[in-house]
Formats: sequence, structure tokens, C-alpha cells
Amino acid sequence: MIRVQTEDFDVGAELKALARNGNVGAIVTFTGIVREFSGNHQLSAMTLEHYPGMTERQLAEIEAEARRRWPLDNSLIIHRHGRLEPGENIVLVITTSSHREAAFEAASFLMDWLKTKAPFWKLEDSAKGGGTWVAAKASDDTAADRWAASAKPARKVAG
Amino acid sequence: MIRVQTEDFDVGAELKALARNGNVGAIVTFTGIVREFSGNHQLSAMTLEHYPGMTERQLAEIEAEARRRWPLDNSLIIHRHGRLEPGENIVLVITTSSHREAAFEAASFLMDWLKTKAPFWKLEDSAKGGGTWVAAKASDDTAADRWAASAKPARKVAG
Amino acid sequence: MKLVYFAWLRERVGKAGEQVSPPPTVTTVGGLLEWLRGQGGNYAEALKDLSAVRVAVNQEYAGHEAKIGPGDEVALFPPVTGG
Amino acid sequence: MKLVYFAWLRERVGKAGEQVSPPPTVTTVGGLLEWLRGQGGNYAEALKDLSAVRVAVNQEYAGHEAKIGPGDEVALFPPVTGG
Repeated sequence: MIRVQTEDFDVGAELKALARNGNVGAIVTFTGIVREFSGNHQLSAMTLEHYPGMTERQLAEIEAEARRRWPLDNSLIIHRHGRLEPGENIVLVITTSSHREAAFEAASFLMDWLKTKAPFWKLEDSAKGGGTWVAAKASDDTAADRWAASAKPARKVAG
Repeated sequence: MIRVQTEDFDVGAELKALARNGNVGAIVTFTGIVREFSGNHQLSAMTLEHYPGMTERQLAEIEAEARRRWPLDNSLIIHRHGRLEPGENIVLVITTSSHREAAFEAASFLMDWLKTKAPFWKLEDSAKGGGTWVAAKASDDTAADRWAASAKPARKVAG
Repeated sequence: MKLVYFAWLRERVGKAGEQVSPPPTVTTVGGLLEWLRGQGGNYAEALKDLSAVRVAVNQEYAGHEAKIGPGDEVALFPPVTGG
Repeated sequence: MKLVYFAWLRERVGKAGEQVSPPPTVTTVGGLLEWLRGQGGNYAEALKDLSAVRVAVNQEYAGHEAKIGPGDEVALFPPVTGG
């Protein structure tokens, strides 16, 4: 499931609401949060712009790809947009599986692909005033690329 | 922080209670759950035996090792013991960091080392009656071994 | 053809989107980018470094060789930075 | 010396722990395991495959070469299966 929203989310509530079958042995969550500092600059807030329509389409494709690659029982991606202050939630990924390795790798994959494919852009408001568009990071491309080579499921590690 | 207990835990409540500084950009949680089936056998319950004293010592050492290897802001390990039914929580690991890669890798490391070093033993009660001690898995040793070679922190991927 | 712009590309072009009618010789993403750049002013400025421009056609990523036509929605934006 | 047993080792030995006084020639974990095995009965049965036995001395993992003495707590147990 995917959701794109301005409202905050509650990880505990999402975990409780998530359907899971009796053979789920592993649940991984990733929460991304606005940091107080960007490099040396203290942030007062950031604004996340996105491309309505394409965002939902990309997130759905990324989720489908994760479910092709790993034996997931369920998955959830929530991504916020609009104005967010330091400490606020930006993104949530949850994966459930029989196997911990699948849950870990799929969650990591979802974040890496989301970072490089989902059409969101961060505008940082400096505490001193003025806004700066965040530049894409080469390290994010590198992280995403490590999944490109192998379309096969990773080594399985039980429960 | 580590806790060894018979009582259940609530992931959402633990996340809310966890201290974090303003530069945390990534929180990963792993929850391990009792599965309904073990191979082909339906479980009615399992009992987790542990070695009081050594358990706490090992979990603290594993946590300290994770914090030497990755730039974590905070971490938490909760492991239950006693009788647990299918669907019940067994273990919780939380890691918080500036960097998502550190949070993911440290959580995965904590689970791999915990599985192979923390003195817990699972006795499965079959729905048909009788108990079976779970055998250690070679795949868990393999998973743990991949961290043995590199004492260095992994490649960093920002936020 | 509908064009939409995001992030600093939107700011540099000076609008969030517009209807355009390029000449019939413009049949690919690459051709469209060259034609837009040829409009000068804000367009030339916004598109001066094409390595920093990503393109989606009908909400799917597209390369410079991708075909485009009058009914398409073409989006221009910088590399994404969500997550 | 205090011995403690866990999981199926506890079941096979038939008790959770005991005080033992091995002879002074027993100075290592390996020596202790051989001496215990020599007690026959449940001990011989429980310790017949030493590759399935892990040892902790004073709550830290220890190899067969590790030194042990009268005041130590020595734990014998199968490979762990928590998590």
C-alpha cells in the first residue's frame, strides 16, 4: 500500500493496522525524519514539493518491484509533502515477511529506490532566511545502483 | 539500552519513549514474531529459555559493538523469554542515526549477532503435543559471519 | 502538448506549467528540449545544463530519444530528493 | 565449581546445575568436559557430541583451551536459537 499525504503518521498505529498472516516472523520499519542541520546550516523548516499522479505511480511501481524481488507478506510506503519542521516525520516504510533478511533488504531497497525515483524535491528554509533546493546526492545513486544488477531475491536467512 | 523480560512490548510506545537528538534522520525497527508454522509443523506455543545474567551481558556487548561500528544516536534491544504463542512479539531492535544506511546496517547486525550469541533457546510445542528444541541454523551463522570480517563502518549514505 | 515544471526548474522558467505547440519537426524529448532552449530568456537559462534535467512523459521517466506528440504531458524537473 | 546447564543439555543431564569438585588435574574447559563425560550415564549421553556443546565461563563464551578454577561458574548449552 502507498499513501502520499500532508498529515503526519504514527508508526505504532500503522503497525497495528497492517494486516499480517500467521507466518510473519519479521517486521522492519524505516522512518525518515527532518534533521535540524543540513551540513552546517540550521534549518527552520523544509518544504517538500512533489508531482501529483506521477508520485503515486512511481511509489506503486517501486513497491511492486520489491514484492517481485522478496517474499513479502505486506508492505506500506507513506510519504509526506508540504512544509515540515525539524523532528517531523517525512517518510515511513514497513515490510513484513517470514524471513528477517527479506524484510530488512526490501525496506532498504524501498528507501534507496524511493530516494532516486519518486518525484519529490526538498526546499530547505535556512534559519537565517532564504531557501535552497537540496541537491541530489551521488551516494544515493550509488545506494540505488547496488540493487540494479541483481533482480534475484537475496540469500534467505530464516526467521 | 537493553531489556530482557517476559512481558510484551509495544513498538509504537518504545519509539515514542526513545530519546533522540535533533540530527536523527533515520529510525529503523525490527520486530521478531512467533510464526504459526515451523517447517510443516503447526505450533501451539514456544518457550524461550535463557541464561539470566549472561543474556544481559551478551546483549550489552552486542549493542556496544554496534555503536562502535556505526554512528548511532541511540539503540534499544528488548528480548522476551518464557511462553509465547504464535503472533506474539519475541524481540525488538531499534536504531536511530543521522544516516539511513547506518540505522539499517546496525539493526541488521544486531539481529544477526543476537541470533548467534545471545543465550536463548527455543522449545517448540507442537499442536499435536510434544516439545522440540529448535536447532541452530547454518544460515544464521553465515549471516553473522558477514559482519566478522569488517570492523569498519559501512559506506555512508546520507539521510 | 502540456508542459509541467518542478522545483528550481519551475522557479527558473517562472511558471508551473503551460500549453505549447512546437513545430511538427519536434518528435522526441531531445528535440523538445532543444526547441524550448531556443525560445531564449528563462528557457535558455533553466535548460542550460541538460545533465541536471530529468524528463517524464505522461508521468513515466523518459530518455531524450523518447517519442512525444501533441496530447502528451511532458514534465521537466531536477534530480529528485525525497525520502 | 558451579556448573549450569541449559535447554536439551539440561534435560539430558537431568538437572539445571550443580556444584562439582573435579580433580586438580582438570584446569581447562576441555579437561572439564572430558572429566564430566567420564562420569558416564547422563553425562556421557549429554556430552557425546562435543561439537553441539557451547561453553561459557563466568558468563562469557570460552573455548576448550580456556583456564578454569574452583570459584568459576561454567555453563554448558547447545548453540543458541533466540531472536
